[in-house]
Amino acid sequence: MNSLRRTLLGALALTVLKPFAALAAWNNDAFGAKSAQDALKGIGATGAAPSKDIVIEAPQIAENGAVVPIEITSNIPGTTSIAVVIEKNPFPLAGKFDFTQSALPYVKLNVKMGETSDVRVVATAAGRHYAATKEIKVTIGGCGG
Amino acid sequence: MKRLSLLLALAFCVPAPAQDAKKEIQKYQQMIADGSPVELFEIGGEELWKKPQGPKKVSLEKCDLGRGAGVVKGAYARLPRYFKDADRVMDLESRLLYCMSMLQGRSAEEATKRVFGNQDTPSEMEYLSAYIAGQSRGEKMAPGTTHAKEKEAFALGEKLFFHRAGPWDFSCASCHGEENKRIRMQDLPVLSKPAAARPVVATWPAYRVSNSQFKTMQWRINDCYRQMRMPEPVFASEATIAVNLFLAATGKGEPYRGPGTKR
Amino acid sequence: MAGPMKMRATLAGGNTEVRVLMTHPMTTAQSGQPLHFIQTVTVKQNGKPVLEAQTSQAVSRNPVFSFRLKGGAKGDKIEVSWLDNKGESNRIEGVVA
Amino acid sequence: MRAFAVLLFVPAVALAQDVEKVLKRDFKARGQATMDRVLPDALQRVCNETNDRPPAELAKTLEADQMKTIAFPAGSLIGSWQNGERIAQGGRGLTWSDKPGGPNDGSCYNCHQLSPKEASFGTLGPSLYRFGAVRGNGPEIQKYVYGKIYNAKAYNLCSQMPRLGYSGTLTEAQIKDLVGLLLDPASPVNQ
Repeated sequence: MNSLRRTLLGALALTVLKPFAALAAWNNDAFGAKSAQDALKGIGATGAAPSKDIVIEAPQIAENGAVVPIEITSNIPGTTSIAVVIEKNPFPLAGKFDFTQSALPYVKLNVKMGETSDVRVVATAAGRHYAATKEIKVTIGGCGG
Repeated sequence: MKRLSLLLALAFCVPAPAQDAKKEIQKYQQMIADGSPVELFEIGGEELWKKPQGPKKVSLEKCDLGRGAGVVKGAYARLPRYFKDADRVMDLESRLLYCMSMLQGRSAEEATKRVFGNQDTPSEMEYLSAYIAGQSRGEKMAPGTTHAKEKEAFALGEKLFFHRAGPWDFSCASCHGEENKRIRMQDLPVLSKPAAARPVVATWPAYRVSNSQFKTMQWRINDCYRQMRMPEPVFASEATIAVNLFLAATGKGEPYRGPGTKR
Repeated sequence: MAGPMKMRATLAGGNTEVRVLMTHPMTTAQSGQPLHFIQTVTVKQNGKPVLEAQTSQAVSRNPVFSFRLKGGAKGDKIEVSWLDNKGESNRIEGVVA
Repeated sequence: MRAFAVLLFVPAVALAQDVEKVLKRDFKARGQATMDRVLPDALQRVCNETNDRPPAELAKTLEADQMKTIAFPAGSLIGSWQNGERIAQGGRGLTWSDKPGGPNDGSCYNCHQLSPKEASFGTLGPSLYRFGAVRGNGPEIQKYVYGKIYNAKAYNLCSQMPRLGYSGTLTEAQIKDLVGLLLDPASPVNQ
C-alpha cells in the first residue's frame, strides 16, 4: 500500500526518495478507458496545464502505425510520472512511467497507432499535472522496404 | 500555351510540404532503427547456429560461409560468391542449405519446408540470417565479382532485373528504375545504380515493423515477384541468387550496418 | 517460456542510459488473437527499484525501451524485469559498461 | 538429399539471353499465379528487347493491336467516384496470395496523386490531381481515360502502367468508377 502514487498525493517531497515498496497493481480503470479524458481521470491526472517543458521527440509522419517511436523528456523539476496517451487509439492510455529520484523523467518507446492522432504526454510533478501534445500522421504504405 | 503550362505546373507541382514530409520520414526511419528489436533475432540465430540438428545431430558451427569452416565474422559481407566445393554461386541462404545438407545430413525438402516465418514463429533461416549478417557489421560489402560463374550470375541477375513479364508487365525496374520516385510514401531506390543500391544492400536482411518480422534477402526478392504478379521464385534458386548477386555487386563497398529496420 | 531479452547499460553525460529489448507478441484486443501484453516493467539499480512502468497493448511488438538513471558508475548492477497479463515474466541483469 | 543434389548440379547458364528458360526452371506456379505468366507476350518481348524504346513504326503497329483489345462501352463512362476512390486505394488482385476471382482493386495511389485528402501517394506515374478540372469531362476525355486504364499500352507501348482491364484485374464497371473519380466535377480529385 505504500505506493509511490499515494505518497505523492500527500505531496511529501522527501518521501519521493524512497524506492518503490512493491509493484503497484496495473491500473485497470485507466488502461481500460476508451477516451483520453477517462484515461487521465483513471490515473488522477486531470486538469493538466500546457507546458513547453515536456519535449516530445517523434516523427510527424509514421510510415507504419505498428511501430511509432516516441522519445519523451520532462524538464519540469521534480517530475515523478509521465503518461503517454494516444487520443484516437481504442484504448488511449499507452503507458505510465513512474520515476524515483534516481531516474531521470525520460523514456523512449515504440507504440502502435491505429490512425493519425494527437499524442498527449502528461507529466506529474509535486502533485500537479502538465501536458504537451504532438500530432503524428500515420500513412498507408506501398510495398517497399 | 505558355499560360496553360504554367497552370498545369501550378496544379500538378508537388506542394512544398513534400520536402518536410521526406525529412519527417527520414526521421521516422532513423528512430525506428535506433529503437529496433533486431538484436533479439541475432540472439535467436546464434542459438540455432550452435544447436545440434538433423540426422547427424551436429550444429552448423563448422559451416564454411566462405572464410573458412566456422568463420562467421565478416562472412555475410562477402556473399553471394562462388564456392568451389559446390561449384556454384551461393548467397547466404543457399549456402546455409548446403551446410544443412552436408554437415547435418538434412534433406533439401526438410530444410526448405518453412523458410519464411511469421510474427509468432520466425523461421530458422530468418534467425540464422540475423545472426550471421550481424557478424558483418562494419565490414565493407564485397560480394564475389571475379570468378567466371560470378560474372555469369551478375549478367543473369541484371537481365532478370530488367525483364518484364506477367499480367502487369512488370520488371524489377518498373519500380526501381527511375530516380526520385516512390510507391505511396516509400522512396524507390534505383537498384541498378551503385549510389542507390549501396545503402540497401548494407541494411538487408532486416526487421520490418509493418509486420514485426525479421526478413531475409530471399524473402525480399520473393515478395517483389509476388507483387509483380509473377509465379513464385523457387527458394535459393539460381535466378534468385543471380538477382541477389546483381544487387549486392552493384551496391558493393558500403560498410555493412544491418541487420536493418524497415517500415 | 519467454523469448530472449537484451539490455545495454552505458554511461552517457554522467548518467546511465539503459536500453532494453524484450521478446513479446504484445497482441491487441483488435488482432483477433488472445490479448497478451506486458503490463509492468521495473528497472532496478544495484538492487533498488528506480523506475516502474505500466504499459498497455499499444506498446509495439517486441518492445524496446530506453531509460535514463541519474549518475551511476561502471559496474553498477542494472536489472530490468517485466510481467504480462498472463502472469508470465522475464528479467535480465547486466552491469554498466 | 536427392532433391538437393539436383539443386546443386544444375549447369550454370552460359548466356544471360535465356532468361525465359531460367524463369521456367526457377519459378513455380502458386495460387492464381500460373506458370504461363513467365512467358512474355509479343509486346513484352519487344519492350524487353528494346529497353522500352521500340522503333516508332513498330510501336505504332503494336499500339494499334492493343487498341483493338479495348471494348468501349456505349453511353457515359463516368461511374461512381466514391466507388472509384475505394478502387484507387486498394491493391488487391492477381498475386499468388490474392483470392482468385477478386474482388480486385486498381492500386492507383501506389503510383499517382489523386484526391488531395490522401497524402500517401506514389510518384511513379504523373499526378492526376485536378485531372478533370483541367480537361473537362466530355466524351473524348472519358474515352481516353477509360481506354488508358483498360489498356495503357494502346497509348504508349512500353508504358509502365499495367493493362488493368486487359489483364482481367478490373471490370468494366470498376473502370467506369475510376473514370468518375478522375472526371466527375464532384470528385475530390477535382476540388
